[in-house]
Amino acid sequence: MIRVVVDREPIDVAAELALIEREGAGAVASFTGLVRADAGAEGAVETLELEHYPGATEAALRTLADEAVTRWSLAGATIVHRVGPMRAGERIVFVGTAAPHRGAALDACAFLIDRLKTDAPFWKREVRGGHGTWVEARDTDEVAARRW
Amino acid sequence: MIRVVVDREPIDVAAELALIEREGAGAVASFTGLVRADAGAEGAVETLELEHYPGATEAALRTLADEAVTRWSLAGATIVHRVGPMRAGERIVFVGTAAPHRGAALDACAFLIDRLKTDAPFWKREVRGGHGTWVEARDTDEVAARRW
Amino acid sequence: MAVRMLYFAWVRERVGCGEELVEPPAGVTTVAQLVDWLAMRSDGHAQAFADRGRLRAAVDQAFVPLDTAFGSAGEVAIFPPVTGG
Amino acid sequence: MAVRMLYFAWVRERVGCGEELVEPPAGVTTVAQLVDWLAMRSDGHAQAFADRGRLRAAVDQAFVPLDTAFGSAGEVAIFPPVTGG
Repeated sequence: MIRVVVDREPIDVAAELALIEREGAGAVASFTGLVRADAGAEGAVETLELEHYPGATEAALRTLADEAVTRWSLAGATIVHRVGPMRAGERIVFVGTAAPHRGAALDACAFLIDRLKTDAPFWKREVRGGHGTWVEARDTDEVAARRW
Repeated sequence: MIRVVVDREPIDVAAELALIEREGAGAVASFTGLVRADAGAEGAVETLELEHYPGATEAALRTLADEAVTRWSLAGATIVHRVGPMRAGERIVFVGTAAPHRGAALDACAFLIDRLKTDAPFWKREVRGGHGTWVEARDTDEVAARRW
Repeated sequence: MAVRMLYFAWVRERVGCGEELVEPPAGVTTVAQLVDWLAMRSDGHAQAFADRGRLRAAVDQAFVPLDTAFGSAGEVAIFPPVTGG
Repeated sequence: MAVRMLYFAWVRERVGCGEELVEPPAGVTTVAQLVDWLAMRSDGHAQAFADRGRLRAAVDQAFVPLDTAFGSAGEVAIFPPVTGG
């Protein structure tokens, strides 16, 4: 099973896990990225806005999921990414993987989130104190993506 | 938050994830181990039975969770292990970790499930075709646990 | 031949629109040349494309380096480094 | 001094019980010696403890090598390598 969703609606992690557990594999790994409410120098994030490149986004995520399924012989791979405005504590992204053994599920899950960060056309804008700032890409993300 | 549960009841993954997401961290990783229904030479597993060492089990899991929280500065770590009889597709174990960044959450999650496999007193018995067999420990689990 | 340009994030904000149809002249063959040519359209375009090192591109939805020839592509996108996940 | 023995998994099945109170003689100081001494109690004990390489132990709930002295421990557990998770 490969499942790729890009949607403005909140991510239902329980439903996503139930779907991937249904593949009958022994190991399921997941990663969820959430809007942090960390108080930086400019105050806490009130809203996070996710812009994306419709069409290209889904294609990029599907390519990543295909690669993971082939490389780790996964029983299933799910990528759900939210777009539009969201608030602190809400889920931005969910990655789920299912495999016969834990090593494959865990590695594939880490691979998917690492590569999603550099290979999929999403852009984050943080609103703090009524003022919006585009999030800068981090060099550490490039390093993490290249290790695979 | 450190949460360690050893229980005969089914594991509620949605409730566990909701608890650990509430820590306010940006990254949550999870691993779920399930009873595989794989048809081996002796047929499919009908029932899996988990025996444990009450008291020592909880202490071992808490030690692992403490170590993970310290080593990766986690916002939260959850280990839930089911004991008693369970059927194919049911959850055996859930590990959840929360951290400010994904690397810490993912590594700590892998650490916890790897070390749980060798450091916590659980024993699995598979029933196939009405015949029970104690599962043998695997050398690969020792290797996986030692890499941390 | 007409090319559909797409802009995202702060590139979109500086250009002032997310999408426009352009007809680059014959000598403009790579994405980098396309960006040079577009930068002359307005102050907003010039600002958006000022720092070439912070621009990324996709030709017909596939990520490419800026020195790629866009050939007969129908869609070229210009945007900052991605920050999803 | 009385020691509470605990057995798990196939060790428990072969011994025939999960728990027993024993009073080892003065010369028995390590877990390995305790296992040697217990093996004489019944055929089940002998079978359970036949393959020393497949036995693991805990003294007062802490995992230890078999050559560990159990001292004044109140609880000693003998079991196969663990297989949880």
